[in-house]
Amino acid sequence: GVTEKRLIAFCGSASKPVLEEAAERFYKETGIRVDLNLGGSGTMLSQMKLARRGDLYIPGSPDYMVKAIRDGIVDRDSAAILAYLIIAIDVQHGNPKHIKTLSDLAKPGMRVAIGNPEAVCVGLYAVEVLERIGLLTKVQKNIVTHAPSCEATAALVAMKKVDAVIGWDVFSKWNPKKIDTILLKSHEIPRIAYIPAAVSTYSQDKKGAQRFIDFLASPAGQKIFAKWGYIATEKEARRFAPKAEIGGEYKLPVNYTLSVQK
Amino acid sequence: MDFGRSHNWKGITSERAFKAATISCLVLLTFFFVGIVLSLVTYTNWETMISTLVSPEIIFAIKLTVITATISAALAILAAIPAAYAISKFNFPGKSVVDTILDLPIVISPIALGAALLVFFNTPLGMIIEVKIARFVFEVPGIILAQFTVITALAIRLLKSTFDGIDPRYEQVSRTLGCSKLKAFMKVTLPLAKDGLIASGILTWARAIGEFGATVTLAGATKMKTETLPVAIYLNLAAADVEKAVAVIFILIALSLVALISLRKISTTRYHL
Amino acid sequence: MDFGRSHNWKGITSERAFKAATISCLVLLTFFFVGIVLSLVTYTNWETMISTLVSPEIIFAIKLTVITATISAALAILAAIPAAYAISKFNFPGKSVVDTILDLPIVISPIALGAALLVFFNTPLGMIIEVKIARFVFEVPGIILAQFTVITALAIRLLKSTFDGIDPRYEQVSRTLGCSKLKAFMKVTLPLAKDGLIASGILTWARAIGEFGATVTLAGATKMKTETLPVAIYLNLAAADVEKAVAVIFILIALSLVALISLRKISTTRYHL
Amino acid sequence: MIEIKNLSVRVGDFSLRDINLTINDREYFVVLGPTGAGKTVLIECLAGLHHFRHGEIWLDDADITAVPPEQRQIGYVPQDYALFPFLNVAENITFGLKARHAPPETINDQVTTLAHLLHISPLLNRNVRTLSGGEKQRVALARALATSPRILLLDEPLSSLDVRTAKYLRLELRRLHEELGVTTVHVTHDLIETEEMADRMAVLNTGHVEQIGTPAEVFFNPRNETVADLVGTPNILTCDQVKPIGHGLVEAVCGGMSIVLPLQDGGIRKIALFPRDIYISTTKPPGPELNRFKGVVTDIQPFSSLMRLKVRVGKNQLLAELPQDIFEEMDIKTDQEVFLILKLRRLRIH
Amino acid sequence: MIEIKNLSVRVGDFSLRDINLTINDREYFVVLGPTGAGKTVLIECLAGLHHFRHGEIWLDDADITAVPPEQRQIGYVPQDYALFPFLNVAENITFGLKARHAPPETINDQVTTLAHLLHISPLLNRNVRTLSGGEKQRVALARALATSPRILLLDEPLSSLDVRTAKYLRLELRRLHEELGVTTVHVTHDLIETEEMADRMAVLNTGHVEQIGTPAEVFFNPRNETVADLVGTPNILTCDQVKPIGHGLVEAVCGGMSIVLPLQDGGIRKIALFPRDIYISTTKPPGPELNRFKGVVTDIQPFSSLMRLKVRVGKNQLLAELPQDIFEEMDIKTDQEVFLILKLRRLRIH
Ligand SMILES: Nc1ncnc2c1ncn2[C@@H]1O[C@H](COP(=O)(O)OP(=O)(O)OP(=O)(O)O)[C@@H](O)[C@H]1O
Ligand SMILES: Nc1ncnc2c1ncn2[C@@H]1O[C@H](COP(=O)(O)OP(=O)(O)OP(=O)(O)O)[C@@H](O)[C@H]1O
Ligand SMILES: [Mg+2]
Ligand SMILES: [Mg+2]
Repeated sequence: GVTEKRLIAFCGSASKPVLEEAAERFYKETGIRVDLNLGGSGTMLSQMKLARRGDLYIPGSPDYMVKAIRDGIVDRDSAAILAYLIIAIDVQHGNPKHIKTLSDLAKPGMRVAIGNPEAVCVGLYAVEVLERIGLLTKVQKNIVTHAPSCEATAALVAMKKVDAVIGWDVFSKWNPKKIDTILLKSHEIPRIAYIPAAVSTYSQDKKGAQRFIDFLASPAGQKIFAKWGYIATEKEARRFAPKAEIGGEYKLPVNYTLSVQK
Repeated sequence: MDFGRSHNWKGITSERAFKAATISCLVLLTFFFVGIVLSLVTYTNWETMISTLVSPEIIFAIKLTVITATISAALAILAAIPAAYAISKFNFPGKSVVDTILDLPIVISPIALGAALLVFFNTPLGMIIEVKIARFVFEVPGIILAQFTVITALAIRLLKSTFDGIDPRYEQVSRTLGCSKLKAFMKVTLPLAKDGLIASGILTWARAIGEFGATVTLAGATKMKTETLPVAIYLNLAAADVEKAVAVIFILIALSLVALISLRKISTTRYHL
Repeated sequence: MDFGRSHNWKGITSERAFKAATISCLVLLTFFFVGIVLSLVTYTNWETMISTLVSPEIIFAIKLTVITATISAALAILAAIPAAYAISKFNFPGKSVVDTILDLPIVISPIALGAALLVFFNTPLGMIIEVKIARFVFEVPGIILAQFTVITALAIRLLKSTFDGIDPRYEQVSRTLGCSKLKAFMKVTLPLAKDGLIASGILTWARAIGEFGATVTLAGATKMKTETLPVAIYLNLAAADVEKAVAVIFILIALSLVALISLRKISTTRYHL
Repeated sequence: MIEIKNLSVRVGDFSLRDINLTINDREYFVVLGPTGAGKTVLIECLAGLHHFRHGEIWLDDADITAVPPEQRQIGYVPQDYALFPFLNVAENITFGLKARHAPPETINDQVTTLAHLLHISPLLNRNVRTLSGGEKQRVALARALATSPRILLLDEPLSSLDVRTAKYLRLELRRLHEELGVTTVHVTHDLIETEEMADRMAVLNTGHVEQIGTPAEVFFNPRNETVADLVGTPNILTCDQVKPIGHGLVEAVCGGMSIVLPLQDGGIRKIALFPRDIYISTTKPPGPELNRFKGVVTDIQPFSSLMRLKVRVGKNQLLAELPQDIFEEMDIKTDQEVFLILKLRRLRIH
Repeated sequence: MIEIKNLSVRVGDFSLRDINLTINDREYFVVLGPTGAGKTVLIECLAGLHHFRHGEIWLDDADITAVPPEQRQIGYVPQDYALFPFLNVAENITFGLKARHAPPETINDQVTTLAHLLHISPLLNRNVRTLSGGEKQRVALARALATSPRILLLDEPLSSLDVRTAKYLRLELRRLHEELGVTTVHVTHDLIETEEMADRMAVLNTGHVEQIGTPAEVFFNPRNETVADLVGTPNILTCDQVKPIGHGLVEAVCGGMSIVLPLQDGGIRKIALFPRDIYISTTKPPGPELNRFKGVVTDIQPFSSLMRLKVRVGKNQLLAELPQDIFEEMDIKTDQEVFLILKLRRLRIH
């Protein structure tokens, strides 16, 4: 109807099923319709910047939220954490290459991919993990491509283009028939990522937008995240990596070359 | 030419070889296209296929795609007709500049075009248009505008060559018979151009059906709102749901095939009347 | 026609109005394209522009784009010449099927084509090709293959209409003068088709320059490896770096303009020799 | 009455310069000119299809210079007829009436009348692509006449027809002109057409009107070299003696040449003989001796793509023309003896 | 010697059926047929440009049926000449020699010789687009002759030329044939061309050879109705009496008609008069009385797009033809009196 309230949310496409279910539930409860505009997290931010509109920003990882806050595109105070993401190795279903640890990725002939560390946060996390345990140069020899987004990183394993990617634990939940996740040892994980949400400064209906974030962060919202395999609470996340930082920044090593295996 | 119909064909080997070579090249290319499309079958799952086909999301996407592509192709042809006529028949200062600019939308990737459109609606003019006329950004009209932007240059190129082939004499005669320039154009040039108009229309429409980059940038990718078939493919690929993406690709192909074949049939039948 | 050159032109209003209307339509469309591109200037920052232009990444991307587009356009034209010739001059069973299939790559969005290519290299045949011939997935040859897949159908369409316009009589005469079918094609048909070949080449090349969807899907978006200019635009947008994306768009436009204008110049000069 | 005053017009590199013409009511006016003279441009100016720098066109007492073609009340038959291929014959004829929103009865009447007048009634439902040249010509004429124009403009209406059809259509065009009395401007490059059809004529060359007058005036008294060349620089022979030899033939003796030609009403005083209708041979041609003469070449001059020979026969100096290549092949020198054959039916008698 | 044996070929809806022809060495052989008879198809078969179901073509003692065109040693001049527009005149002529990798000296010699022979030396550097029709014809001929073919195939070589040029080129083609002695197959729809040029001829109609022989045999003894129609169903008049009337003319009296015609060597016994060369008029035509007669229409029959009238003049029944539309316009009935004009130069004498 004409009088119906509508919000536009710019979301990383990885959270598509969760957010769709949540938006549906939210509509039933409040009568506010949330249109989910889906795509790569960075692309979504660009789109908001270019269009100067949108009510909510829900990227797939924290780094773009940092950028969005810095550029004043979202309201810093409205930012909330919706779910946690743990860095892991994702392999093809059944783990045909028998990958157990990060050092397996350095074996000759292994085909590995990571997200583009300059554009995709899962790529940045991957570099950090490798650098931390001193495998960066060795594994780098096996990196055949940089994926342009978080989802593309997962798709590479799903389409059997590579043997393994360093990605999120949740990849195997997105596509359980194609992807298996191998968890890292807790000391190998320097940092826990999360899915944040915030209200856009361009929003015409900040109150409505805030209500959606509140709903997502509420137990009802958390239940939906949990249902789709996400780690919804910090407590649960801590089980995987008790000492890791939550969020925060990591700078690419200066001598890190972006070139990949020829 | 009437080669190869008879059973006791008296062949001339080198000629046969040449014909075979060129046709092989054609068939090879066809197989190449068919092959890469068919290799998608490895990811096909009949259950997914059927469930996808009947899902309200995809039914909505099919409708949205057909409707927007038809509108934008119609608009593009309507805009391209006078523009192509002007570039084909009139001389004016700056014509070669205009001609080169019209190649640009082919060079610039659709995604960049979409970004430019997005920015345009931030300019004062763009804002006035959004407020006074219609909202484009992240709305259905945006899909049409995005498709229109991408396909119009193609339509102009195709129609220009149609108009180039029409003898101005016919228009002149109709003028002496009492038609104004506009009437002459409507009653003589357009009927003469009918064949080319139909062909350009088909190709332009096909291109609009497949448009993705500009659409997704300007109109966004919102389920049940601005999700066309190409956008659905992208979203499913982005969600790493390869089976569903492949299912949508096949739906898009099937839809286009049916439409292309029937458009060709209708237009040839009509033409022979 | 020779309108509007003289200073004391004796005008006929309705005609003038019609001419003005069509040219306005053309100019309006041109302004529309120029306008949306220029609205990007609001996001332009001269410093970013210059630093982008001299960054090794972009210099690499320019080189890669030009080289791959030139190779793939050349390959596409080479493949399209015999294919278009076969479809224009020979009859064979299944011709109309082939004809319709050749419209498909225009309909299917490049991103889906890229996905199909990616899947193809998972099939046994695709794996053999990757091992024995060359690696395409995530490699530079993949860019060329992706561009080739997208532009070949267009090249065939364009060349078909060129060959349609060539009288077979010339070839027949050259046969009687001692040319084999192949030689007749090379020494007679190709020179006759020169004009159309050049025009098709330019459009095909322009389309290859701007190709994004299939390229990024098949060859990936690896900096300094498979990053063409359209991919660079996308990556910068994906990294939320709008200013740099806009700078790359302008670089792409400038590059294409220079190339298009000089190609046109060269080809017309040559033609008049 | 049509008056063209000081008309000048440029198209591309070509220009019509300073045209002044008056065409009277109900006149059949022919403009004669070689290929590229600007005949089509001139007729297009009359039709209002060109815009020009200088000059005016008046129809009776109105300046129609700036009147668009659709308001000029003209009927135009272009060189290639340009029948609308997407319409059938009847629809072609009614096109102009429909464009002017004539009532259906008028349209039907007009089609019936014109189809009858031009003998195309059986063709009315035919696709124009299937018509022969002569039929196309009639349909184009019917289409032009349907709107009852005040002026009929014919651009080389007979040039693409075979000789036989052209001959009949010449007669028919004249008959139609007599019946309908429409002022007609007809352009052509054909001398015989001009002579047979024109009430008055103008000679157009490289964009300029060289002479205006009746065909007899122009053919026998070309005003300058150019016109003379265009109407074929006729050799004018004055006849000393004419005697009938029976069978409808006469023998005319002109300066020592004895020429046999069909008997004409009104007697024979002069004979005009076009250089291109004199065949030259270096060897004695086989066949009958009719109108053949021996002569001596006195002068040879190139003239555009032709060679012009002056040949003395008896007391006459005859000018003959040969294509350059044929001339070279024959290897003719001055003072050489040659044989001349006069083409009988091209003798023009005054 | 060329032998065509039982040749049958289909192109589209059209087929050549069961063609048997023998063309002797050094012969100038003309195939006469109306538009659409299959003349071009036949010549294309000889050139090897068609593949056919049945039949063989032999050249001397070799079966060349399956030999591709480039190995047949033929020179082919197509109907529209098809000069390569991207090459100049000299390059067009040398095209075949270069394709066969002839040594440069041979190429130069050949060009010089041919250019001289065909009088095109001044054209060698010209763009072929700028040539006139006659010049194009010569260049196409030179191109075909450059490779010293054993057979020359000419497809209506003169039909697109103006009357005057065509006349000269007829002579020139015969001369060339005499000089070079190349076996020549020439197809045409023109009766006069056939009569003037052919050593022997064949009549082709709707894909079938109707008659083979010398022109005199075919014209005066058409084997069947069809051939008679094609060669114009001549009215053959037997002359009772022939008397010279001076000035190279004779008067022939045939069945009561007195016809004046040029004197022929060898006397006159029969006159062939083509129906289309008899003009009919319902009113007494103006002009001299030469070869004009009064007659009575005895029969009227439609014949394709023509009307055929039988007219009794004296003791003769003459067949005359009129285009349908002209016939309708004249409104002729049987038993009506009409006037006939015989076209002088089309009288064929035996
Ligand atoms: N639209 C045009 N643009 C440029 N030049 C033109 C145009 N129309 C005609 N001309 C040139 O003007 C000259 C006169 O042309 P026009 O058609 O009037 O000749 P014409 O006397 O009708 O000859 P023809 O007997 O061949 O029809 C020619 O040299 C022609 O090339
Ligand atoms: N390639 C073709 N495909 C279909 N039909 C053809 C083809 N070539 C010729 N024909 C048909 O064959 C018939 C004979 O054609 P052909 O060209 O031999 O006639 P022609 O005797 O040379 O006539 P013209 O005097 O007009 O040149 C025509 O009806 C023509 O339409
Ligand atoms: Mg003209
Ligand atoms: Mg023919």
